[in-house]
Amino acid sequence: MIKRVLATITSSREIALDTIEMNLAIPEFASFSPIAPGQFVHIQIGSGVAHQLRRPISIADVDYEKQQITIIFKVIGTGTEELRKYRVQDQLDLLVPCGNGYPIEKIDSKKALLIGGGIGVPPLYYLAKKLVDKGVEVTSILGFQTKDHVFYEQAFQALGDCHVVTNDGSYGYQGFVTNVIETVQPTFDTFFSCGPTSMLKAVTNSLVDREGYISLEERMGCGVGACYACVIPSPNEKGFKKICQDGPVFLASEVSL
Amino acid sequence: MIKRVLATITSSREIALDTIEMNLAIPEFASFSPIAPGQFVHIQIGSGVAHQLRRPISIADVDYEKQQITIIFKVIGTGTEELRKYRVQDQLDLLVPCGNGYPIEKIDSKKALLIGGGIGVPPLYYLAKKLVDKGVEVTSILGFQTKDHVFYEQAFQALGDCHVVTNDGSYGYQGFVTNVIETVQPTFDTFFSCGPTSMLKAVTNSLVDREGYISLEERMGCGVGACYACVIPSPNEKGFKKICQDGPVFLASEVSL
Amino acid sequence: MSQLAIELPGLMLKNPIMPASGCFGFGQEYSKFYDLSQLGAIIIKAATEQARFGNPTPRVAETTAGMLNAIGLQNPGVEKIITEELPRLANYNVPVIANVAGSTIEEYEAVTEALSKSNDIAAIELNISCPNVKQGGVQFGTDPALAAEVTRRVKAMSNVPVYVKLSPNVTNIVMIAKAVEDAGADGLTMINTLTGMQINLNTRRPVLANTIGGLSGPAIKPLAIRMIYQVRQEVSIPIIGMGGISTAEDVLEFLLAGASAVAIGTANFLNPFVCPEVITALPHVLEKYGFASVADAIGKGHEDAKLHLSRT
Amino acid sequence: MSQLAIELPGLMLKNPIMPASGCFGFGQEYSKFYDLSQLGAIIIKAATEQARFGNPTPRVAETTAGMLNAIGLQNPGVEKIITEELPRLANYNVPVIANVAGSTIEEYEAVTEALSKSNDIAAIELNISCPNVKQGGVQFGTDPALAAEVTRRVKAMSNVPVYVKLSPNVTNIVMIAKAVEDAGADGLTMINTLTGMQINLNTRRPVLANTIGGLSGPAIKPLAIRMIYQVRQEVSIPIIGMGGISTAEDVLEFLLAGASAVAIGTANFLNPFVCPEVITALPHVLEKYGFASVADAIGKGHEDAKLHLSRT
Ligand SMILES: Cc1cc2nc3c(=O)[nH]c(=O)nc-3n(C[C@H](O)[C@H](O)[C@H](O)COP(=O)(O)OP(=O)(O)OC[C@H]3O[C@@H](n4cnc5c(N)ncnc54)[C@H](O)[C@@H]3O)c2cc1C
Ligand SMILES: Cc1cc2nc3c(=O)[nH]c(=O)nc-3n(C[C@H](O)[C@H](O)[C@H](O)COP(=O)(O)OP(=O)(O)OC[C@H]3O[C@@H](n4cnc5c(N)ncnc54)[C@H](O)[C@@H]3O)c2cc1C
Ligand SMILES: Cc1cc2nc3c(=O)[nH]c(=O)nc-3n(C[C@H](O)[C@H](O)[C@H](O)COP(=O)(O)O)c2cc1C
Ligand SMILES: Cc1cc2nc3c(=O)[nH]c(=O)nc-3n(C[C@H](O)[C@H](O)[C@H](O)COP(=O)(O)O)c2cc1C
Ligand code: FES
Ligand code: FES
Repeated sequence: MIKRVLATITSSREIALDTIEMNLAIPEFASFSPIAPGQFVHIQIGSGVAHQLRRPISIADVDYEKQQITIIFKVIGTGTEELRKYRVQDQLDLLVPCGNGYPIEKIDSKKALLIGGGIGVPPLYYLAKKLVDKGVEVTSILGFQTKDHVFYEQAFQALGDCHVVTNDGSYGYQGFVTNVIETVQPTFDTFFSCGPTSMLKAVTNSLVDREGYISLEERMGCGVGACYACVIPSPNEKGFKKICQDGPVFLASEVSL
Repeated sequence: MIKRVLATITSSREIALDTIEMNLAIPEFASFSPIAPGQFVHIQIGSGVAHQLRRPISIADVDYEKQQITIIFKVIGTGTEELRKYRVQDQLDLLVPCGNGYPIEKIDSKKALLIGGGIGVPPLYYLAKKLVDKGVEVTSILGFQTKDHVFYEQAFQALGDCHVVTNDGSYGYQGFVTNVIETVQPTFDTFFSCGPTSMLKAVTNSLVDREGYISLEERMGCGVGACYACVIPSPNEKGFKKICQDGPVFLASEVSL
Repeated sequence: MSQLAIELPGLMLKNPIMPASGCFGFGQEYSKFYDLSQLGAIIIKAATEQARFGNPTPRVAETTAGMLNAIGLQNPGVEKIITEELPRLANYNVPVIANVAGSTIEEYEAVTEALSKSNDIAAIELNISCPNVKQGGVQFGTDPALAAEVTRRVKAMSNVPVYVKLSPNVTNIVMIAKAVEDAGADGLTMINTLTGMQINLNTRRPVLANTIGGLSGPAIKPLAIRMIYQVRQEVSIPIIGMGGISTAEDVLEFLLAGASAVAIGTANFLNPFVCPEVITALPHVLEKYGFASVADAIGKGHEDAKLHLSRT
Repeated sequence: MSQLAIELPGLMLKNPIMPASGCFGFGQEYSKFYDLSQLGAIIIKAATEQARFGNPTPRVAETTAGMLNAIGLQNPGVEKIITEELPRLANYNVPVIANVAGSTIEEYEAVTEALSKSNDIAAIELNISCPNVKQGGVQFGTDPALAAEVTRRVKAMSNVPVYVKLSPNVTNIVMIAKAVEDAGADGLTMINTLTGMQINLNTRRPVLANTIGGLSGPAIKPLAIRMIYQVRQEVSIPIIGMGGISTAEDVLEFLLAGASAVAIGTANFLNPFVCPEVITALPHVLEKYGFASVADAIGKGHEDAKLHLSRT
């Protein structure tokens, strides 16, 4: 069940260019567990006057002992710019946890391929940890704009094979994540992907016959399914899905990108 | 000349109910001196997005050594509520110094009567200090809503006779400042008054034949004379005065309340 | 309780607070946050004759102290609303107001007729901010004659009171208000969103896939207050006010302007608890400003006031 | 320099930034903050035939991300403006645009005639958001025929180009824009303020002594962008855009929507340096988003776009 909480920022640091990692202590933590990888928090910016809409940010990690979650966000506009200014001990008004994550309990997979692009990388980290916990072998392909944008490479490396690609080739492979899939030809039975829609299109096109889950992004209003801002056409009976409520994670075959 | 500066808050404390005293360190202080009593600062609230208008607050004291000014404000609405939340070391964007103060250099007075009401009291404190410096004898009559709203009584007492009156009689005299004038019958050659318009009307009516200066309040836009928000009819050639630019201090005979 | 209660045509409201159409779906999502029976009423998402998918995404954008939306009447169609959504809402002790939309007068009639067979709605909110496809897309709500015509025809079909929802995108909203009052409207709801737009500097294209969208949120509150105040002086049917409300103080301002109840839209997205929180705060705010009840405050901003037209 | 320069009828602008009418007086106050010669142009406060005191105070109120004003055309009268204010502005290397107001067409004509004798103005901004006393107070700017008539008559009197300032308080701004274009307007300025209101909960009265006032500031920016975008598609005379601008990014958004230059109003009150700061920032913003010059960006938000009418 989604709750509204005031989380306390316990750490905030820039881990790559314009990319901030924050740890947030969540009150009444027990009532949220377990949090599924792929779920997100919907964050109020400031007093909520100038910024009328919350910002959806994926849960990048969960520390059940410390009762805190990790988020990683890139500063791309006025809201994330404000968010970057928050300091340790400041409070953030969150709706948590939102959406449906990757259904790892239901998935019978031995080898997983994780494909992340830019700010789509964060949720895959918590997913990778959960998969490894389950005994799944994990290979990750992470795409970033440039060397300066790369983050969490070692963290993913610690959980399995990790290939980094940058658009300009300034670090790791050069090109797009799909180029790396072709080059590396990883073996896997299920893929999990998160990133910009253009990347997800390329990924699902190149892996069209494979079982896979993708996590989608769309501009959101409510974040809870009430406003119909975040719909995506779907071959289901209703003709559409709501990304915030039915997703953000979908079976690749479930939605029409 | 009015400048825009980022002042640093060096102290902030509640000196009476919903009444905050703040000290502000002013950069390039020398370029502003001397500041006349009755001048004000025009303060930006927050990032200036939700609050599009600055708030005018009188300069209540000036410390030339520490290069700082004192302001005292009452929390009455959203802007002053925001202002109260500022902490020591935070910065405030000010236009300073605005308006024309009490022309104490020009005034040939031996005994001054200061009459302040509520948030009209602060500028009179700096005025009292300046007058006493000049060798003028000062009597003050300060009106407040209730006992809980009283502030700076001792500070005024240290500079001369000081009579406090509260509307509900919970402290000092009961009633209005004009009642106290009648009761105390102070001797003075010039009066100086600041407070709500209704009080200024009562004061100028009861002292109609005496030389006096009053400081006016009006909702302001620019604070510098450009927007014509803060005009008051005047028997001068233009037919009006601008409170922010020609005032806020006027000869009582100069303006039509 | 009676301090907050207010009675309007077809609506016995335990308090004057209701979520605005399109900002609360059909209530199911927010029922997970709190008991919907706390609400004065619920205005559900627009219903059309057939199911509609609405506009392409992006459908929302943020503006300073406001938001733009171009959802585009997405809804499962009136029949599904009656069979699937209304029964779920009937579990709560709260009157439901159905928002009726259409592209032709005939569609408005058909939707109203279908809803009239349901026992689960207390009133209709007639959404006239829709383009009339038969008249080259001119909005029903911007032409007094057209607004009156659709009001009359829907009123004839309906067995519950009809509140007409006014569009603010007009030169003279009083004229439209009078036209629909004369045509038989039982009440007014106002205001709908103002037509706005935002351009993305990176893509050099409008942010909304639909190019234009409706502006809502605190940014539009002064426009809503002005329109309600002006309409209150010229019509006598009750007004349900909306536009940028997020606090109990805002509610009181709408009551003073002349609204008898209010709806809260955009603010639900920021704070899913905004409606019950405002309901809880309202008695204190009424008291603070010296009002015995909601009824006592309605229209109290008008006394001694007269409307000047000159400005700037 | 040529990156920012733009030429409009009667106006050789070194950059597209100018203060908006009524927000900058006659320039003297802001000349103490910076050298006015930095500005692209200056639009001075409205001129009427005789001196006017304007409305009673309070004349301004703050709203969320906006402000209301009801100054009420206070000015010393056109003759004093010509003899006292314009000569002072002539000391700066900056074109002056005179804002012309009136209560009758004859007053507009008289003000224009007087200004036409001065050599100190480069253009006229015709403020048609004034009530026409001869027609029961209906605003010139809300009726296409009246707007066209006053444009034609002023244009006939003027020896400088005439920019007509459009009121946003209309159902169809494109219709008004076309009417004044047909009537001979050399350009448009848009938008003026939206009519709004605020009620003080303590006094239970409208905050503004005038009851209603004009809403300006960031709150109205999406409405300004929408109107400029729509007008740009239907008229060919240049547009000077305004409404909530406070950053160079805002300026670019107005250029993309179709404005050829912009005016900044309310933001001057918050930051007296806003105009020169925006001028300094503009080259970087143009560059960041891939534009070689101001001219290069004008109207670039339109390509491939088409205007849909359906929404909500
Ligand atoms: C389910 C989900 C999970 C996400 N997880 C992350 C994450 O872990 N880390 C991260 O950096 N970003 C994430 N994003 C993207 C993030 O929400 C946007 O980058 C952010 O909202 C931009 O806000 P802004 O104010 O800085 O940008 P602005 O452009 O100023 O925002 C204006 C409006 O557009 C919306 N918006 C702008 N870009 C996007 C976008 N790409 N997706 C959705 N809304 C957008 C904003 O929410 C806001 O309403 C996620 C998005 C979704 C939908
Ligand atoms: C020259 C001058 C000097 C002042 N000095 C002081 C001082 O030393 N201490 C102090 O506490 N107050 C002083 N005031 C009053 C102070 O400006 C207001 O109390 C304050 O602006 C209220 O802001 P708010 O946001 O809390 O109120 P809100 O009511 O939320 O403000 C809304 C708008 O109304 C304006 N406003 C509201 N009340 C007043 C008022 N009484 N006078 C002017 N504008 C008002 C605000 O500036 C703002 O634009 C002074 C006013 C003037 C004109
Ligand atoms: C996302 C969204 C969807 C809306 N959908 C509808 C709708 O279907 N029918 C309708 O009459 N109004 C609709 N509205 C308008 C609201 O009901 C309300 O009139 C408007 O938003 C002003 O109130 P607010 O500022 O509190 O949001 C919608 C508004 C928003 C923000
Ligand atoms: C205090 C004030 C006074 C104004 N006076 C005038 C005026 O005299 N003539 C006019 O055409 N517009 C006047 N305007 C409107 C502005 O020129 C401008 O069109 C409007 O404020 C929108 O721009 P902004 O949001 O940048 O302020 C005034 C606006 C304000 C805020
Ligand atoms: S954001 Fe409101 S339905 Fe998804
Ligand atoms: S506040 Fe603008 S002229 Fe005084």
